[in-house]
Formats: sequence, C-alpha cells, structure tokens
Amino acid sequence: MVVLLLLLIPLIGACFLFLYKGDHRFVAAAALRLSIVSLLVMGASLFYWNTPEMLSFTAPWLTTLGSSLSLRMDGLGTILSLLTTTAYFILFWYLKGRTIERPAAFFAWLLLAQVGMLGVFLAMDSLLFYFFWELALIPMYFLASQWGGARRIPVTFKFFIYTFLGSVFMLIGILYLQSKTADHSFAIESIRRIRLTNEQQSWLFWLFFIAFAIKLPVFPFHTWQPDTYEESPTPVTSILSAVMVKMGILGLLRWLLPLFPIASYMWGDVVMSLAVAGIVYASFLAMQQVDLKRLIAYSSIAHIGLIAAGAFALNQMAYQGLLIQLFTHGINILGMWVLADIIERKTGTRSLDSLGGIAQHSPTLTIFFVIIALANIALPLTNAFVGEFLLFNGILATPSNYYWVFAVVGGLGIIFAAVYTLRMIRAIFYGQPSATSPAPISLATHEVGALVVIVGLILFFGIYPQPLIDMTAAFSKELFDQTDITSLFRKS
Amino acid sequence: MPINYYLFLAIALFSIGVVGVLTRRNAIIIFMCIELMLNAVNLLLVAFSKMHYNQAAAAAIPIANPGIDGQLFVFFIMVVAAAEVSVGLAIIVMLYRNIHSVDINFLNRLKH
Amino acid sequence: MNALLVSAILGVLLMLSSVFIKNRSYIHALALAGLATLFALNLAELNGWLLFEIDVKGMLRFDRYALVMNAIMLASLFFYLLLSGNAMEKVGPHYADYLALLFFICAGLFMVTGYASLLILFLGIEVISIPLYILTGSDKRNLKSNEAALKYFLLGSFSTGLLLLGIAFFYGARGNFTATVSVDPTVVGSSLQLAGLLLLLFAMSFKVSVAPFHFWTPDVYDGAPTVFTSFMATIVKVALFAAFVRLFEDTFSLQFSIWQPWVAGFVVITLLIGNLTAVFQQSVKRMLAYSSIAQAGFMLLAVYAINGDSKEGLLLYAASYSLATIGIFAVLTYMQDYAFEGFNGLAKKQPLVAASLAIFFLSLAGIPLTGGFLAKLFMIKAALAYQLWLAIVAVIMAVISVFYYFRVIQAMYFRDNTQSISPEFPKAFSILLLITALIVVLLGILPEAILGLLYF
Amino acid sequence: MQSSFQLAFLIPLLPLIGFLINGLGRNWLSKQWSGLIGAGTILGSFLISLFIFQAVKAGQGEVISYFDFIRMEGLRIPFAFQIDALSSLFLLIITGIGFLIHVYSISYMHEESSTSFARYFSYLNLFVFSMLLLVLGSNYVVLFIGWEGVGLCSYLLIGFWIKNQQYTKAANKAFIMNRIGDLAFLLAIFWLIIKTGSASFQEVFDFIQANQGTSKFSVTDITIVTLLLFIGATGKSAQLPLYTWLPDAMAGPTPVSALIHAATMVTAGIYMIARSNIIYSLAPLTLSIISWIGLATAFLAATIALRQYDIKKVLAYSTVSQLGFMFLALGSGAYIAAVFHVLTHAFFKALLFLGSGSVIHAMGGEQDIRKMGGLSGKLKITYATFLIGCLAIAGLPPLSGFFSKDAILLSAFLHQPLQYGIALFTAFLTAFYMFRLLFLTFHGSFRGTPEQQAHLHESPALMTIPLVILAILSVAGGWIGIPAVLLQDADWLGNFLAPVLGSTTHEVSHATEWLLMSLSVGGVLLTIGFAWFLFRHYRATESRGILRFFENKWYVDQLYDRVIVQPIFYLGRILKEWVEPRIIDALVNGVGKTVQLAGRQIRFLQSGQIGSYVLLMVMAMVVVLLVQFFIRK
Repeated sequence: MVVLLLLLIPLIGACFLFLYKGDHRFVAAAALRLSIVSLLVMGASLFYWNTPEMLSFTAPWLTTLGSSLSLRMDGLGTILSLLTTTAYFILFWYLKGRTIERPAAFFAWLLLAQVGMLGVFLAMDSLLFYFFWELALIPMYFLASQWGGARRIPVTFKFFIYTFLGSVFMLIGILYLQSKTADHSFAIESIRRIRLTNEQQSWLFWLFFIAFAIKLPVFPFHTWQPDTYEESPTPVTSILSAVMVKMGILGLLRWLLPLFPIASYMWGDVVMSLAVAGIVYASFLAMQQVDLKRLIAYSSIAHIGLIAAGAFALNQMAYQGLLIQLFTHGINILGMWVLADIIERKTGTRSLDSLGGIAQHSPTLTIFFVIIALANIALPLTNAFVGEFLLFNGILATPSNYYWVFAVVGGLGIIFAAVYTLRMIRAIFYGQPSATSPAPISLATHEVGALVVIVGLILFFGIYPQPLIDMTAAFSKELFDQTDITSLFRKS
Repeated sequence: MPINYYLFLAIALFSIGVVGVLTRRNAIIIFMCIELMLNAVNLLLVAFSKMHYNQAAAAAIPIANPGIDGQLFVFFIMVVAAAEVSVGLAIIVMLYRNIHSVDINFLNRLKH
Repeated sequence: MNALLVSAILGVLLMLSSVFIKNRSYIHALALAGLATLFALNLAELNGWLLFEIDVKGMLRFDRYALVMNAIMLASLFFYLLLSGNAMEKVGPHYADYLALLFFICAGLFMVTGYASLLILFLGIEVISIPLYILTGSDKRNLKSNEAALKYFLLGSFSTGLLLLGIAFFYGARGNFTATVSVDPTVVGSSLQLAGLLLLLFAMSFKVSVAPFHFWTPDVYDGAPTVFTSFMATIVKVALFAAFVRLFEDTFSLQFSIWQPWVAGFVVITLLIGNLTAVFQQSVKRMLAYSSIAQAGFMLLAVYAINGDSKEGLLLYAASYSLATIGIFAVLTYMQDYAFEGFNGLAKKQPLVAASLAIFFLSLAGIPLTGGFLAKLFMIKAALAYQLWLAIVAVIMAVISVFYYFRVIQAMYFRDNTQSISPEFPKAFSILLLITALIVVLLGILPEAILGLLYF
Repeated sequence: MQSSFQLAFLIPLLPLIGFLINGLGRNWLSKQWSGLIGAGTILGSFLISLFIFQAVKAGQGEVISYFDFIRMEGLRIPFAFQIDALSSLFLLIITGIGFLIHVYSISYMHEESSTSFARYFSYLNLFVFSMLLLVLGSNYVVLFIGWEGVGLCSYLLIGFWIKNQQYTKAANKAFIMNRIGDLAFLLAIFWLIIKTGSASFQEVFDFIQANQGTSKFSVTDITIVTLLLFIGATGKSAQLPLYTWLPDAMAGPTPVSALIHAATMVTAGIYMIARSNIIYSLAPLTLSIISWIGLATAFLAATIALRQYDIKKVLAYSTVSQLGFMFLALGSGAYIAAVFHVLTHAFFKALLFLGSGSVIHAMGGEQDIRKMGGLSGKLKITYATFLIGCLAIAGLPPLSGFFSKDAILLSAFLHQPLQYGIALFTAFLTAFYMFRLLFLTFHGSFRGTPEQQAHLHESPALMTIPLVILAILSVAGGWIGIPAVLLQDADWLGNFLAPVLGSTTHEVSHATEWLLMSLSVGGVLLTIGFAWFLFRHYRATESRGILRFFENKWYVDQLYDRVIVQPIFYLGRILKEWVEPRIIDALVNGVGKTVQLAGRQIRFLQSGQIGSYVLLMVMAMVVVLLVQFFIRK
C-alpha cells in the first residue's frame, strides 16, 4: 500500500498543478508540502521493513499481454526512494520563493518525473519498468527544453533521442524474455525462472546494457550528458544527475546482473575497462573545464564510471558500497548543483575565469561549498567515503585477471578528483574578489536550510554509515547470491 | 484448344496495356491502355471458366453449372469499368478545364 | 451485415437529403445520427442480433474480428465527422454529397472487412476507390486537387488491373473465388496460384501504400482536401489492412513460406522510405503523408506474422492510429498553411489543443502510455516470434520517426510564435480534441477496452 | 575497561570541540577567548594523555571499541582506539608540542582579525584532532581517517592566507601529493582486507604471522602490502619521490610549519610503519628499499639545505633530511631508534621553527637570511634557544639529538656499512647547514634595512616561554634512551616500547660503539668549526657548479612539472579540443546527420511523374516475379 501512496501523491499533485492557474508562491509552497508528505510516507515505509505486504502492491493490468501492476520495495527500492524523496524535498525547499516562468507547469513536470523515477525504482514487472522508464524521460525532456538555455532545443532533443534509442533495444530484450517465459508473463519472478544459454545471455546482455550505459552514462555513450546538464535549468539538472542517473544503475543491479550473470562475467572485463577508462577520461576533461556546470557534469561522469565498475566487480563488498554510494552520491551532487545554482544566480556567471575571491566576503557559502566538494571527493568522515571505500575494495576483488589494473586506474580518479575539485575551489573562492562578486553573497533562510540538510546528511552518514548499510545488506547479499560466479560455474 | 494459348494471349494483352501505360503521356490513352488490361483479364476469366466447366464435365463432378462464376465476375468487371470510366473521364475533363491539356507530364506540382 | 446494408441506404438518403434539407447543420446531424445507428447495429450484430436474414451464398462472413474492426472504424468515423464536419463544408457546395459518398465508402469498407469471396473483395475495393477519386478531386478549382485526383485515378485503376489479373490466376488455379484455405496440394504449389498470390500481394500493397507501391500516397494525400486526406489515410487504410491480413492469413496461409520473406522485404523498404523521407519534409501535411507510409510499414508486420498477437495488434493499431491521425488532420484544417512554423508557440495560446496534439504525436511515435506504443509493441512482439533483425529494424525506424514527429512538439512548446496571426479554435472543438486524445491515452493504459471485445 | 582509559575518548574529542566552538563562533569570539579555547582544549587532552601514559607505563594497554564504523557480512571495522606504549608516547608528543605551539600562536598571530584568528585556531585544533585520531586508531581505517584529516588540515593551514594565490597553490600541491600516497595506502588496506578479512592491527598481524608464506598470504602479498604502505608513508612523511610539497608548505604561518614538521603530519608515516613493524619484519626486500630511499632523501635534502637562503626553507629541508634518517632506521629494523628520533626531532625541530618564527616576527616578516645577521644581540632568548636547537640537531652529546642519531647510525652500521658511511656524511652536512643558518642569522653584522633594525625586538613572553621549555626538552629529551655503553640499563625508552616494537638487542662490542660515537662527534665538531670559518662573516657568493645545482633543489620541481604535470594537462587539452568533440560526439551526431541526409536524398525518388511511378512499380514487380519463379524455385 505504502508504495502505491509514494506514486500517487506526486501523481495527484502533478495533475492538480497542471490544471491549476494561480499565483507563484502558492505553487511553490504546495510543491514543498507535497514533497514533505511523500518524505513522511517514505519514512513510514522505513518502519514497515518487516511487513512485506505493506511494501508491495499488485493489481491486474494489461493482463492480456501478461503484465501486471506489481510494485515492491526491496532494499534497492528503499534506498533509491529515500534518495528521491529526500532530494525532492531539499530541492523544493531550496526553490521556495523562486520566481520561475509558469511555475505550475514547472513543478507539475518535476512531480511527474518523480512518479516515473519512483516507478522505475519499485516496478517488479519488466513492462511496467519500461513504462515508467519512459514516463520519467518525457517530463525531463519537456522541463529541459522549455526552461533551458539558448542551445536547449537541439541539445535536449539529442538527449531524448539518444536515451530513447537505448531504451527501445531494452524493449526488444524485454519482449524476447517474455516470449521465453513459461507463463508468458513480464513479471520478474517468471523471467528469473528462464534458463538462458550463455549465447542468448550474451546478446540480451548487450540489448539491456546499451540502454543503461546511455542512461548512466558510461564512457563512450556520455556525450549527451555535459551539454544537457549545461543547458538544462540547474534545478532540473540536479534531479537529472542526482536521481535520474540512478535509474541506469538500478537497471544494472535489478535487471542486468541477476538475469544475465554469466554474460556479465564474460563481458565484465570489457565493461570494467570502459568504466575505469571513463573515470580517467572524464577527470581529464573536468580538469580542463572553465564552465562550472560542465565541470560538475564531467566529475559526475567520473563518479558514475566508478559506480558502474563496482557493479561489475561481482562481489558483495562492491555491491554494498555501490548501494550506499547510490544515496550519498545523489545527495552530494545535488548539493554541488544547488551551490552552482546559487553562485550563478548571485554572481551572474559560471565561468571559473571570471569568478574569484568569494571566500573573502562570504565565508558561509565558502564553508558549505568546501564541505560538499570534499564530500564529493569522498574525504573520510563524509558520507561518500564508506561507499567509495567498499567500492574500491570490491573492485580490487573483481573475479578477473586485470583486477589490479581496474583498481589502480580507477584509483587514479581519487587523485584527479582532488585536482579538479581543489582547482575549482581555488578559482571560485580564493584570491582577490573579482569584478563579478564585489559584494557579499547573502543566502536566504530556505537556501541555508536546504544546504544545512545536505551537510547534515553528509556528516551524519559520514560518521555513522551503518543505517545505510543495514538498509541494503539483505539486497546486496541476495544480489551476490544471484551473481556469484564461482557457484554459477559449479552449477553449470 | 489448350488453355495455355488463352493464357499467353491474355498476358500478352495485359503486358501491352502495361507498356502503353508506361510509354504514353496522354491521360486518355493511358486510361484506354488500362481498359485493355481489364479486358485481358476478362478474356482470361472466360477462358478459365470454360476450362473448369470441361474439367468438371470430364470428372463428372455433380456441381450446378460449374465455372459459371467466372463469367459472372466478368460482368461485374464490366460494370465497375464503366463506373470508373465515368469518374475518370470527369476528372480528366475537370483537369482539361484548368490546364487545357491532358498531358500527364504537366502534372508535377506534387513531388518530393 | 446490418451495417453494410444500412450504410448503403443511408448513403442514398443523404444524397437525396440535399434536395429537401437546406440547412447543413441538419444534414450533419443526420449523418451523425446515421453513424450512431450504424454503430448500434454493428454492436447488435456483435451480440448476434441480425436485422436481415439474407443468404449471401457464403460470399460474406462477418465474424467477430470483422465486426470489431467495423466498430473501431465507425467510432473513428464518428470522431472524424465531429471534428472535421465544418472543414468539409469549406471544401465545396456539395456538402450532402460528400457525406453520401462517405457512407457509400462505408459500405465498401464493410464489404472489404467481411468478404468471403474475392469477388466481394474486388467490389469492395472499387466501391471504396471510385468515390475516393471523386473526393480527392472535390476541390475543383485547386490544381493540386485535380492533379492528385488524376494520379490517384490512373494509378488506382492500374492497380485494379493487377488485382483482377491476380484474381483471374487464382480462379484458374482453384476454380472458384472463395477466400478459404485450399487444401488441394496440387493447387497450393501451382505456378498459376503463385502468380496470382504475388499479383494480389502487389495490388493489396498498392492499396495500403506499402513500398515500392506507395508512390501515389504522398502526392494524393498532399493534393486532396485535408479533410478527405484524413479519411483516406486512416479509416480506409485500416479497413484495407484488415482485408490484407485476412487474405493472406486465411486464403494463402499454406503458401506462408513463399510470401513471408517478400512481406518482410516490403516491411523494411516501407519503413525506410516512409521514415527517412518524412524527416526532411517542410509541410506538416506531406510529412504526415509519409509518416502514414511508415505506419503502414508497421501494420504490415501484422500480415508478416501470422499469430494472434498481430491480429490484436492490428485492432489496437487501427484505433490508436486512426484517432491520432484524424485529430492531427482536424487541427491541420484550421491552419492557414501547413508549415511547421505555423505551430510555433501554440502551447502558450491554445494549451488544450497543443496538449492533445502532443499526445497524438507521442502516440504516433510510439511513446509509452499512449495507444501507439502498445500497438507497436504488439507488432514488434509478433515480428520477434520470427526474426530478431526485423524487430530491431522496426524499433530503430520508430526512433527515427521521433525525428519528425517531435518537430511539431518542439514548435508548439519550445519555440515562440514569430508571426502575429495564430489559428483560432472553437471551444467545443478543443474539448472534443482533448477527449479524443484521452481515448488515445486510454488505449495505451487499458487496451482491454478494445481487445476485450474480441473475447467476451 | 581500565578506569584510567575511560577518558581516552576525550583526547581527540576536546580538540574537536575546540574546533567546533572556534569554527562556528568565529564571528562572536574575542581573540583571547578563541586563543584560550584553542590552547585549553589541547592542554586538556595533554593532561589526559599524561594519565594514560602513566597507566601504560604501569604495563596496561588495551583496545577500546566505541561503535561499528562499518559492519557488513564478512567485514567489521569498529571505530576503536588502541592504547599502548607507541600510541601513548605519540599522544604525549602531539598534545605536548601541540600545546606549546598553540600558546606560541596566540601571540604570533595577534595581528590577524579576530575572525581569522578564530579560524586559525579552529584549524589548528582540527589538525591536532586528526593527528590524535590517526595515532589512537586501532585499525587501518581509523588510522586512514586521521591520515586524510591531517592532509586536509595541512591544506587548510598552508593556504591560510587565502588572498595569496601562490599560497593556495602550495596548499593544493600539498593535498594532491598526499593523495597520491593515500591511494597507495588505500590499496594496501584493501589488499589486507581482502586477504585477511579485517583491518584491525591485532587481527591482521596475527593472521599474517599465522599464514605468512602460505597461499593465504604469500611472500608477494607481504612485499606488495608493505611497499604500498611505504609509498603512502612517503607521501605523508615527505620522502622521495613525494617530498616536494613540504618545502612549499612554508606558505603557512610559521607555527603551522612547526606543527606540521614537529608534532603532526610528517611523523604519521613513521608511526604507521612502526605500527606495522610486524609485517615489515617479514619483508626484507621492502626494508632495504626503505632504508635506501630514506638515506637518499636524507642526503638529497641535506645538500639542498646547504644553499637555501630562506630561513624556513632550510629548516624544511632539514626536516626532510631528518625524516630520511628515521626511515633509514626503520629500514634497518631499528624501529625504536626511529621513534626515538621522532621524539627528539619533535623537540628541537619545534624549537627551531618557533625560533625562526620569533626571528621572522622580529624582522617584520623578513625570511631571507642574507638580510639578517647579528641578531644575537637583540634576540637573546631566541638566540640561546636556537643555538641549543642547532646543537641538538647536529647531534652533540649530551643533547637529545645525539642519542637518537647515534642509535640510528649504529643500526645503519650493523645493517649495512656503506649506508652508515653515507649517513654519517649526511650528519656532518646537517651540522654544517644548521650552523651556517645560525651564523648567518645571528652572527656577523646586520644586513637588513634600517627600519627593520629599528623594529628589532625580543618576542613577548608567550612566544619565548615555549622556546625555553622546548630548549630544555631538546637538551634533556634524549636521556630517556641512553645506550648501555654509556650507562647500564638506562635505555628506558627501549624497554618501554619493546612490547610493541620488539626489543633491539644488537651484539656489538663497546669498542666499536665508542669508535662510532667519537667518529660522529668529532666529525660534527670539525664541521661546525668549518662552518664558523666560512660564515662568521657573510659574503654574497654566486653559487657555481654543483652548488648552483643544490640551490635549485636538483631541479626536481621543474622535472616533475615537465614530466608529469604538463603532459597531463596537455593530454587533457587534446581530449577536450579533439577527442571529445571531433571523435566521440562527432560519431553520435554523425548518425543523426546521416538520417537527415538520407531523407533529403530519398525524397527525389518521389519525382511527381506518373510515368516514373508506374515504371518503378513495374520494375519492382518484375524483379519479384523473376526471383520467385527462376531463383527461389
């Protein structure tokens, strides 16, 4: 039941806002309230962890095709829903009192996207999964294209068509699997029961992987991402990179790895190489960027590369770290975007060349930025540390001959991350105040509030990450049992 | 007389019609060639109907007047052809009113 | 059976009505009422209640599938009349006659969906085509309309010739015109049979505008008055597809292995030509003409794959595709020109119309939560049962279709109106349009609403 | 839990609290308050450390676990402190010296605005906190947390004067170079976790001792782990090849340099290796590598220090050199000697830096010794203490430096005579450049500007008292480790650390020991004399040949810039300018463009001519019919 509520609240809110015509601040406040409500519902669902029937919902739907409206909140769903609701709450609080053109439509689209993403996180039926997958894409496309920058139309169209192309391949894969199931159903349980030959697994793997790789994005498929992040309005960008990216990772963890473990192992080296190459590549580009948003965009490509590598490390420690990272990366990158938005709005520029010396007169902003930036490079006692620690640990334990190459090359990312992050801090905050920021940058209460929430999460989970681990331990165990190569080969 | 003769004749007529459609530029003549194609079909149908009648008679299959439906079909084709002629000529006339020509090569406003 | 006869009678009635009734809105109402009765009668027949008891000597066969198809077509036609009734008035003075022709065509449609003998198929096709020639040329002063009419007429009757030759060969091989499976092995393999099969394939491909027999489509759709283009492109095409599927699934099911590769080839060519050519069009109307070719390519998959999925899929496709296209054309009739720029900034001025249009285009592009998606899903599923590569080609082409469908969405939502004049839509129209759009969405969410009819 | 250990958690907590108060309240606290809080918290943890040290001396020691930092299937990393001889000793060093530096800073930084004053002390407290965490941690992860913490604090403090982009650049350099080491350290930790399934010192060591050489933990594993850990240490403790950040770290305020060089940060590497001595004892290869690297560093840094003119730079290189000595000791297996030297070095290096700070303070910010000279008259206390510091670092008996350095030299001698020779020479170099510094600064005639001369004055008590205390320690600090040859069983330190580091009982005749000692002492005395002869009166000399090479620090910075930094950024530019837009993205866009182009071309099939339409159709039909009837048959 709770899961259904999680979907219904934003859905109803979206429908209402689409039809609503009225003043700005009511819209923003309504959106904020909605986000609080869904956050509360999410909190409630955390208490129901031991009553599965509360956390799952099934209703007949498209029965003639063999699909059904089945939602369930497992460990993965929990942590991702938690991220989604939290991120939306923080974002909407931050956006409180912002004057946006046609705010009702803006928030309505955002809420609709929330429905889609939560649906992706909770769907236990492959066709339903695909439905929500696209449902999340459309609102983002409209948001980015309507409220975006100058080059928005071509850029976002590229983003849309690229991801859509990926998803249709996945659709073919889904249909093929459904045709192979005994009871001709799209349900994940019946798909799991199929005995696929290695050769089938191997091409199905690619059908699915391309979709997820484009969404993530993994190294050669990433070119839509910096442009889109740059051209989208920053609140939308933050949702894109904080939450939407996680759809791809969920795809890997819930669909790709458990369904095609052998193929994941066979192609593991290829994917790992792409991922770690992506880490270094993106870091190099991040070092070169002058535009703040592009810099953050590339840095997030690097992070995603690490996460993708962890997914194919095929061992429990990596999974565990990855699952934690899902949440922490979302929060941190959201913080980065919020700060980028503040800086851009208050100084009117995003270029590192024309920024500078902000620390002189606005220490508060500086402190927030430094903390979040350092969390972004996974300094100990920030939330990202534990996740990356376990991730790297797992990558070093990859069942592959090149495990140490992956670990070392991926590890270079740690160093490069420090390089471009410190470069960014130095360029924006240190030195003499530049022409763009002569006056102190004052933060409104709700802005400070949002940032405090982020920093609080960073420090709390940095010092005591155990709750996140407990939340996902069961899932990582299950996932590992499904993808444990040694036992698989013993079976076959 | 074996059926193949009729068959070849009909196909020849039909092909002549097709070639006519391909080569001529005057709408009316093209239309006449199409009529030729239809009549080739009529001929063929009649021939087949006769053939089936003979086969049935030879095999002494007790059907009421076998092969008759082929000839019926021919009449339908004639009727339909007549209807087409009326509409088609009307269209051609209408066109002639507007561009004072029935040369199809002038019909290229709609392309690409 | 009910609908067939009654529609013919209604046609006659409407033709005479222009003599007695001068007020066009009455005629319009009469037509709508007639459609309603047709729909009711069709449903009645679906429940086994027949108006007339006529022995058709096995030349007609109105099974459940045919009747459901008729129901869908009638419903679409109903929305068509509602949405583009007054646009029809603009075409010319003979309003009642257009309606009468529409009803005659209806009779032809029912013959085509319900034929059991090739004779009826032929008659049905002609009953559809001849009035369509007239409607195409109905805008007499417009040279484009004339040209379209002549092209349609010449090429159409040419393809009729092919059809007839095919039927003749068929008759020669089988000795009758009954469109049922022939079990006689000597017949199945005979070259007469083969030639007939292929000629029928060509002719039907021409009628449903499948490449490489599609050439008439863009010109005719472009030249004909937009209202009638909308009718041709949707309801007529759907009915002919029903006939196409029936011909090859019933009559030629034993020659399956012979014709399936050819159909596959036609699918690929059609998808390629339709989608690629549509990408670079400047006029929305012509773009839609090409897109209808592309959609035909998808529907052809129903012919390609002989299984339940494809037939269900065709029903869904018929409904969603017809409604969406009718809606778009209806909006198009309000545009002063058909350039993409005409849609700039429509979302700000006419949010309802823009939203409905967006839904229509999303459905045509096959985005989930719209009927178009499920329809395509069925088709791809059907193709996947035989050939993976065909399915992959199909989805890639679906992605390409996004290129041109989304140009309109971009124009409506993301660009600002540069020219001052913007089309005005009556309130009722936009509401109706929204209802149509909602039905399209409903088809995507609860397709059982349609498919259920097959199974209750 | 031992009653005396119940307060252990306060040791790091107090500085943390100080950090929070000073950091959050920086806008409201007056300078006195923030100074008081900053120093007071450290004093508090120093006292507690004393208690604990007493308890440990009484033979107690244990691991106190607070909560589970990471607990998952197959891995449990508690947030736990380990209290034993080693950690308690370091606690004393850190808190004790840290406290003195805090006190010193109160007066040294008095010119700062109250806000940045509080900021400064909050950073200092955080620094001490991280270092304490590092030392107290009972497993490699907690150690690493502190490890990164000191890296961060050094970054914050080196770049304390954020207006100056040169300084912030130095800060970035320090942080990034540390990160390079950290990566190796992390990999070592991962390796240990994967192999042994734990990160706690005790469990890891037990496991390795149990399974060394077996497939569970092969010799290669040992070598890899030890090497990786050592690379980590080179980053923090400024050894070759990662030492270049330390001299640049002079950008920070002088007390910070003292803190970094004496009490915290650089000793972390030594601590970590000493802590892991059990593994290292199993890796002879690594040990010899360490000893050679340490020796090389010591020598290189000493040579560079010969020709430096910035008073702090000289000291910085001397630190690097001394650290090299410590690593030499570690490499020769003399862990106790290394720790001993850490202790004494902490005393006199803190003394020297604070002294130099006092000098700089008196000179109004001038750091170039060429512009100094003859300060002994004005800055009496500073001079006296500085002199003691120099004597101590030069290693003259009975000052502290003598004993520790002697221990190191002895171990080197036993381990590898060649190394002993080089080390001895380096020790002479040390004495030489230190006294060069002393003479140039305090002797001869004043070479600064008149107003500087007018400004000259002895520093206030808050600065001099710490100097005096440290001077006393530098003198007496060594007496806890007197070798047996001089005084029977007076090697208290050795016995104290033996449980952790193992006792070093080396068989060497007293005669040899006497010989070695006299050799080093004599040599040092000679060098000092030579230095006196050379630098009693300063003569500006253009350095030539090898000396110029030294003056330019062996061009190492330039080398790194050319070989590493520039290529990386050049490659980055290539990727940005070429690969990204012209290859990867071009491919993606190419697909779309192809579609557009194809559309444009295929349109022309639709010629508009009925004839061509029919022709195409007929051709298609003919092809199909032919294929069907003549090929597919």
